[in-house]
Amino acid sequence: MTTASNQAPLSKKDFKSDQDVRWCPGCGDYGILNAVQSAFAKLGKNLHDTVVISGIGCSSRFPYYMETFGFHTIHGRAPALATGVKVANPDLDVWLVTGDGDAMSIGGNHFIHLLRRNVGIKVLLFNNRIYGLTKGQYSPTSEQGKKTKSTPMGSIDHPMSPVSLALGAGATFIGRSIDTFGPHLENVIMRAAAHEGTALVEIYQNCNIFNDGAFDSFREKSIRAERTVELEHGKPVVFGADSNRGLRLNHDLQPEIVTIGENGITEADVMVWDEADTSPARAMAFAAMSEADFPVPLGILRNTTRPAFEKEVNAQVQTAQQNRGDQKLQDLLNGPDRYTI
Amino acid sequence: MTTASNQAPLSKKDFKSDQDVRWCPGCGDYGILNAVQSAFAKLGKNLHDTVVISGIGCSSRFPYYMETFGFHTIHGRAPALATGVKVANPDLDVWLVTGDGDAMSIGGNHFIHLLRRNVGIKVLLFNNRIYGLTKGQYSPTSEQGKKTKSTPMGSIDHPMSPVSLALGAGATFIGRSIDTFGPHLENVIMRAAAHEGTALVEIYQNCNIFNDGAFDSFREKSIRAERTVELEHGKPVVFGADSNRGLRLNHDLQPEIVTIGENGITEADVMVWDEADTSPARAMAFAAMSEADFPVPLGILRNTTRPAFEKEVNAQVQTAQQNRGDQKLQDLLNGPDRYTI
Amino acid sequence: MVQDPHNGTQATDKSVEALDEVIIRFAGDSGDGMQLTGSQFTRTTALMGNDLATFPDFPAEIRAPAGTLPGVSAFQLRFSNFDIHTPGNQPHVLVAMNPAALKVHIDQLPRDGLLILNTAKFRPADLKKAKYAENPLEDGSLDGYRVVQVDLEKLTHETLKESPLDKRSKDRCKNMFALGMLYWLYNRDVEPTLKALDDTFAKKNPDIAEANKQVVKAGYNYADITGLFQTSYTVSKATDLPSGSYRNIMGNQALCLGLVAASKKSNLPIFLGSYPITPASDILHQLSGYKNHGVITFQAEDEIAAVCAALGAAYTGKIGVTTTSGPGLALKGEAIGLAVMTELPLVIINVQRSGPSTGMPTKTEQADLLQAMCGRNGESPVPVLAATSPSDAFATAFEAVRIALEYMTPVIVLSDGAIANGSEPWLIPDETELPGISVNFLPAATETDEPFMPYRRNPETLARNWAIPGTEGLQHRIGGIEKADLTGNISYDPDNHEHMTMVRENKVAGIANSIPDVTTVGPDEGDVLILGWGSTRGPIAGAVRAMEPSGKKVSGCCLRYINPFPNNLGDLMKRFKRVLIPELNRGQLSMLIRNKYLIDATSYTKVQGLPFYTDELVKRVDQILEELQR
Amino acid sequence: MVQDPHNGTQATDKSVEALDEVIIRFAGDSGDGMQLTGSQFTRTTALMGNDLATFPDFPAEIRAPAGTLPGVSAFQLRFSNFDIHTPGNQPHVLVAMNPAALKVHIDQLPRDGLLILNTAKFRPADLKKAKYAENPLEDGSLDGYRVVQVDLEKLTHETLKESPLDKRSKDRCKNMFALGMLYWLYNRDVEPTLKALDDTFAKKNPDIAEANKQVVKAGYNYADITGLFQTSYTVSKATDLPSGSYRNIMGNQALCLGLVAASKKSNLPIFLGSYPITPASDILHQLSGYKNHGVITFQAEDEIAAVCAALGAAYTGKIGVTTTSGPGLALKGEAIGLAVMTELPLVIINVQRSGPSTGMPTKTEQADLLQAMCGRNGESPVPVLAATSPSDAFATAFEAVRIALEYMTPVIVLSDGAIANGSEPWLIPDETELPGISVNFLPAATETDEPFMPYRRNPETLARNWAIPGTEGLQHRIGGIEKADLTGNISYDPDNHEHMTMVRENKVAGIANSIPDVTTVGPDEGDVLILGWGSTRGPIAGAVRAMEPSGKKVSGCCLRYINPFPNNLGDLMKRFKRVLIPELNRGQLSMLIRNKYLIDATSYTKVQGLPFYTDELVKRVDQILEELQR
Ligand SMILES: Cc1ncc(C[n+]2csc(CCOP(=O)(O)OP(=O)(O)O)c2C)c(N)n1
Ligand SMILES: Cc1ncc(C[n+]2csc(CCOP(=O)(O)OP(=O)(O)O)c2C)c(N)n1
Ligand code: SF4
Ligand code: SF4
Ligand SMILES: [Mg+2]
Ligand SMILES: [Mg+2]
Repeated sequence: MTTASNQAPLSKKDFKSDQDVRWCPGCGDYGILNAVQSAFAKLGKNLHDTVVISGIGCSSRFPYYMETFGFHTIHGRAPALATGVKVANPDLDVWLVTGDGDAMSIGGNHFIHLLRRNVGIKVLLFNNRIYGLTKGQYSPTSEQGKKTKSTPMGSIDHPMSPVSLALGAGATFIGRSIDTFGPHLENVIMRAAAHEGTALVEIYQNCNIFNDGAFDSFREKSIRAERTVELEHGKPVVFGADSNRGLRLNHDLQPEIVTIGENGITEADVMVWDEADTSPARAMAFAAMSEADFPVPLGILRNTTRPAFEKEVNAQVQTAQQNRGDQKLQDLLNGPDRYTI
Repeated sequence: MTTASNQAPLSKKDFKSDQDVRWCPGCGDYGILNAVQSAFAKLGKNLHDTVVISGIGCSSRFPYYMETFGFHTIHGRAPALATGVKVANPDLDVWLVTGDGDAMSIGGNHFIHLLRRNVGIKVLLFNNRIYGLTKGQYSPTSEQGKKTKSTPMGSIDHPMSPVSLALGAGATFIGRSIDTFGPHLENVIMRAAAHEGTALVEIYQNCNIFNDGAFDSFREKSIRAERTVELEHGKPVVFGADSNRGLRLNHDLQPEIVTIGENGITEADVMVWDEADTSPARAMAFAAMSEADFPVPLGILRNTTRPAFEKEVNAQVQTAQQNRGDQKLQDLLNGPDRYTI
Repeated sequence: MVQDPHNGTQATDKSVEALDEVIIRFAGDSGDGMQLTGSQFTRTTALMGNDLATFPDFPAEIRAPAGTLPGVSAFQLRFSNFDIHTPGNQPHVLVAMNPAALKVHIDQLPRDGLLILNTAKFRPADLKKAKYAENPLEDGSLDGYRVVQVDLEKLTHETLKESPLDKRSKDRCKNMFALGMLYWLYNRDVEPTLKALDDTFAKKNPDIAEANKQVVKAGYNYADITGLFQTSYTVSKATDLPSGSYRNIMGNQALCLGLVAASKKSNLPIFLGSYPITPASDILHQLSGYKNHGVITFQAEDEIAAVCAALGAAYTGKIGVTTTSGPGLALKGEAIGLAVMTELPLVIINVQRSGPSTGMPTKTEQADLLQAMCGRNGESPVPVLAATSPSDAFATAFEAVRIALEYMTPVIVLSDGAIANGSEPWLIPDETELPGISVNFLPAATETDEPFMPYRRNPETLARNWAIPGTEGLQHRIGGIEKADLTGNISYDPDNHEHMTMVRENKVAGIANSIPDVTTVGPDEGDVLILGWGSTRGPIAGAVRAMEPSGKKVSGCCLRYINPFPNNLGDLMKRFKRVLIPELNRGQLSMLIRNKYLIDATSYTKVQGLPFYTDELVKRVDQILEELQR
Repeated sequence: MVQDPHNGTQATDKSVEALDEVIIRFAGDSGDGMQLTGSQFTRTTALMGNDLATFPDFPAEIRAPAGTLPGVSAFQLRFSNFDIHTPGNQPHVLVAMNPAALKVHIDQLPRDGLLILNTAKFRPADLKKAKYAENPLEDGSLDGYRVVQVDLEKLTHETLKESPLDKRSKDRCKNMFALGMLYWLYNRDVEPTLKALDDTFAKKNPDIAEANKQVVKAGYNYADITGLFQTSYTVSKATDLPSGSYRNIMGNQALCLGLVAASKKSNLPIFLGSYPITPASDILHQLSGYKNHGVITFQAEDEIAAVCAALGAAYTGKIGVTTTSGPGLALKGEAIGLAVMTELPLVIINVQRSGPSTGMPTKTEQADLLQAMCGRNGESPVPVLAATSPSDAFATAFEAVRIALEYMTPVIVLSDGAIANGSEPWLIPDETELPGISVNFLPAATETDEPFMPYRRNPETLARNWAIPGTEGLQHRIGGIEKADLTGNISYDPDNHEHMTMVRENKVAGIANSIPDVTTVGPDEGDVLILGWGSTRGPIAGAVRAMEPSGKKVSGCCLRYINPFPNNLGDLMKRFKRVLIPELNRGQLSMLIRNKYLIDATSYTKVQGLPFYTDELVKRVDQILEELQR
């Protein structure tokens, strides 16, 4: 389905369309485009079975730059339209590109329903914590107190965490990466591609025009090791240049930072990450950690299995066709109560 | 604000409007109406400062039966309209009545944004796990495999848990009760009334026409003690006729049922409920428990503090008025660049 | 042709009279099973070869409190031995199961009408619930009606003495007693109902099947033995209907069959995205039972998701359909605009109900025509079709799919509450005679092909290429921003925008060349043309037929195609001195006609949540004829 | 009056000529600061007492890649010593900061026009980005234009030799050099700009303020010293404008001031519920800065939440306002219907942009009129007003609030992209002369009052009672289901539904009695009446004025009130042989006029994302005049 049959595998360049890329110079979107094209080439995808669907926003310009099928839809509705695409033709490889406004604000309802249904769609959420295309209003993911054009005295709304919301909605796969973390991002995208149901990838993306530096407190190379923590399945949750600091939950399920080698703490005291937890509680505890006080969790936050929606829908149709597929149109039209005049 | 000044406190009957109640005989909605009227009387509310706002559905007929101000809005949009009411006049006591379809389906986006903003509105979500008013299609809270008019071969969608979703959206108060649990329900409603931000109360409600018996597996008196568990702040989470069974989370944060007195388990091994947890993880673990394998948690699942949205909004206006409130309309019209011809 | 019934031709058997037509109204509590009773009588009557039309009228409440006025549910059936067009206005027979039903409906029974009352429900408490101060059975207010009083409850219970059912379940059978009585009165065949009861209940609950069957028969026998009615009546087969195979069909059913037929004829599966809403939900229900015909139904989280999912499915090469009612259509406007811009086929079915806002959801109206035409931002032309009767909904749905696929455009189909739940006999088409719908997906592009252009068009229809994902070499990007001609790339070029605006407009206008000319009931010239659309067809045809004998020069015409109008409509209207446009709104078709043809059409509107009655139209036409004579 | 500029009356000083009007177009990269340059020139020019009109034209991209064609941003300013109506069509001067700007705009500069080019940006790489095969500076394609070549970058850097700024920041000042040159060329005062630069930057970054100021002055001096232009020009104060206090104002600004003024005059605070969308977002921005005037702004999660929150606020007795553009209006339809049914005041502002669907978001259009009229389910009448120019937006917003409050109804205000971002001088009203808006909340009910009826009406306006929550004794329930007359209880009664439908319709129709008669530019009878609405006012007035000297019997008239129409409109149109309706759509007002007045109005449409030009209208009128003579 995603590999062309008798053709040489495509290169990253083959995934570039002939359209000029029109994001602002320096925009984080470029890095994501690059990572996606690279990942698609590595995954051996072909062009014509791949569909990239987006809403409206700077990020949602994405499909124009991909030499695949593409649908730039309307604001917030891409998850619904993509659901139609995937259910109608499960053989297509459907990717959805959306922004924090597109997905969390106007599209919030479609977003949560996509996740709970577990439609086999891969969602790349470009979270720049701002409305880019409409020139810089705060978004549902903007930090409280943010001064923007529409909030001269600071925003009041408590920010929404896409990961927490997705957990609440029953997401089966959640990954997180950063626009400038090329190989990391590529890897998370490839993990998402391998997931059977809905795979959400939150990507922190710098909007250098309206929200420059939003992620500087943990994105910069020099502090990355201290300020982010990579969640690896089956491995202890450690971070820091020397990997000697770890995270665990205390009795009240509050996260705690511990230093291995101090106060008798060993690696065994650190929580071992299990992306396949039945309960979303652990991921929730991590998603809800304060960004200021804890390292930012990256990698795969959740990866569990539930049948993909489109498969079950089509299976019902197949069953019905096996059982009653021989009904002729004429019989259907006639119905049970035909009479003649 | 909610107590009439120089009047005798109102009785439950005073909260009944002159309109005939038109739910089906036997509908769970009657019990909820009764509990609300009783709670309102006990809380010493007055009629004219109270506004009951609803969407569309059987449940949303509620305002007509209350002798308060009432607004029966459109499907799914009541949270948005109520936000306008409360922000425009924070002195009003605003209650929102909604159904599982109204709040979780068409109104999902407004629902989550209400919760994250923490607007001082009390939400009564009548969850009958069905679309009542449109005569019996499955709803987002219906169990998977449900056969309804629109799903003759069983529903495919994974159900949404209002409590999990609310936790993901950042809810500050979540309670849960059952239509027939009069005093319990009344108490949860009174607790919600006391909360400063958005208070969500999920009420399991039997629709005896289209989903009769949906909650029989834990609602009936004879099994209630075994099949439900009351979460009480600061107390161990125990249940059963003899209160000798308890819940705790194992190392993987999976809930476990333990029996006090067996295998050396004492009350100290049982989890102590803390409704005021900073992290939503514990509540999430409980919300996600399988209904079949665990007792159903009732009572107050979460109760934390964040400033109410409407207060902060109005505080900004007041600050601005204090600082620049003396600007005359004429000055505003003139602007900085006036000239004369 | 129309005659006072119960005064019909004397039949040979002393106790049997032959009638040309009968109108029966069953009215009772929501819980009394009036809709079921009505549909059983209807089905039996259809099988006996009468023409018929039905009008169900039920409350918004699922089960309003028993015995109250808002809880009354009614079902009207008109059947005849000739071609009829409407379920009629005043009934000849009113069956009232309780005082509330009597109170709500008695005004419409003519004084010599037959009134069958269930005396079991005229206790003081019942009267109070129905807000009767006095007992109407006793205060003389029913004088003049031919009242037949029956204690249906007692008789039902007596019949079911031996049945193992509990009291409540037995009670529920009483509607079958009334049905049995009416079967005797109109010499209907009891067998089909007995069979239907078996089919419905025998498996799940044989006791209930048995009880109901006993009670129908008991009702029949009771009427026979007691001589409660002096005479029984017959209505013979309709003779002026075209001969062929028929079935009785409701509008929502016919829509579903039309969609499935178009699916088979185009060899494309249906994908329905829908969100439940009265009175459209039954389309979702019915189509979700057609999975064996390849139909996928998706109950979405809201109307916007429903239309977007359908559009997504259309993008992949399926027949995308979405169904709703007025408030839902209001929500879908933005997404329909996206379908216009991306030029993808899509069928939007709007079963209209009374508005504005939530309005009166269970009542009919035609006030969404302008919303269908104009309810989107920008210049966003969409073809609009309207089903003109329950059975016509089949062809309308079929045509909508054809137009959507042939012209690569969203199409809006308007139906309404009266069509959706009303029924009439339908001359079942022969599958092989249905036209084929040809669909050409663009084939995979090879290296040597000329460059692929997603917005290249069929020069005749102006339909653009349909290049579905999964086809090698056809990768392209579409979206809601204005498209450059041919390439479909984003374009802000002023001339291109004007050009594409005109292409979209002309494409829709050009559909006029693929639809039939409109025809008239009556001659195609004269004094007054009654011009309607959608469900006004019945009353218009009825009015024209009613006026025919008097020699008045009145014709009727009812549009199934509203955008574009049939090519001959302008000329047709000019051949009449006056055009009268009756609509269940405040003049919406009238606005379109006056604007386009600059004809001083007279608008005649009714906004009561009810269909027009034939006699209302006759009266209005008479006024106009008088004016014309002055 | 309109004259060829740069050929104007010779002034006394040999090197200074006086002109009546000038049109300048600044064009450059999105990053070149053209909008800022244009607005500075505009502000200065306003302060110097000219009449003026502006037309900004920027790309959808925030910062399209530098130097590309889609990245070109432009700002046109027309200023004059007489009353003008439009920003004009062809400029007299084009400033092109790079080859892309040249390529996009050169077609519109007349051959003898002045072309100022930044030669620093004509390197091969720049030419390639602009898709020039040859260098236009060298291939003779600019022959005939009066080309002035300046290396703005070099000159700017020279000026800023001493500045501590980095190269990139210095580069950014080059637009100020061009501005300075034009200030010299048109004898503009540099001071206001120097002050503005201080106000904007001095606190945050004094180096930037200083650099910009130096560069403006350097540009001015450069033009002065080098004798680059043979002549400089003056345009004296506009003399035919009414005297008074003025400010230059953009449409979005004026809307905001109109709302706040109405708030003060009605003593009710504004509650704005909005979701950002181009080109309406600036209203949200501006109103969020008016908290000191009691304005609450709520940035909602989507358009539906925005309108619902505003309606909720209206319910509590505030002025509920929601602002959006076309796609957003499509989403609000259902909720506006709820406002119609509940009869609550609400102001919905729709700043139109090119459609359908996403369309061309930064381009103007007038294609949402029918959406405003009909984009809801059921019969859902709403008053519709349209701002006719940037400054008229003030009065239009004020009137919308007045009508909403006095008639208890939602009101739709249409503006468009050209009005929103365009600007013109505004005769600032005297606060005390603005009419008061009286609002009467129903007072608390005492035991002895007659029973409170939420749907009792003011017999004159038909406005229902406004009984706000918190008022003792006025508890009642409202909602979207049809209301019983007076009580407002739920009602399914057929006659009540018809009655209420008519009341809602008549209430809106009755607003005609509270609005002024429409007036004409030119005599109120003649051969051709150019009838427009909204932003076509400028071009219409311009066309009429342009044709006046020739003695053609052409008048113009532009509607601010569209639903209902002014009472005198029908009569007015009858006094002309032909009515021409120019619209930036495919004939939407035309449809309303033809339907209502059955007049064979001629529709003239333009759908290019651009306003009408005066000469287009003149040409079309001439054709009609010719037809009339035949
Ligand atoms: C129905 C509708 N409402 C509003 C808009 C205006 N709009 C376009 S993009 C956008 C938000 C963009 O924010 P986000 O999704 O975070 O994307 P970004 O530009 O930041 O990548 C808005 C409000 C629109 N196009 N359509
Ligand atoms: C815009 C719109 N879409 C659909 C409907 C139809 N509708 C009315 S209520 C309802 C769902 C009711 O379910 P729920 O919210 O669970 O309420 P319940 O009747 O079960 O109390 C639907 C789909 C509507 N009234 N408006
Ligand atoms: S505005 Fe921000 S998000 Fe949008 S393209 Fe520019 S830098 Fe990127
Ligand atoms: S349908 Fe169900 S939810 Fe609705 S009133 Fe009846 S019993 Fe209650
Ligand atoms: Mg963003
Ligand atoms: Mg429900």
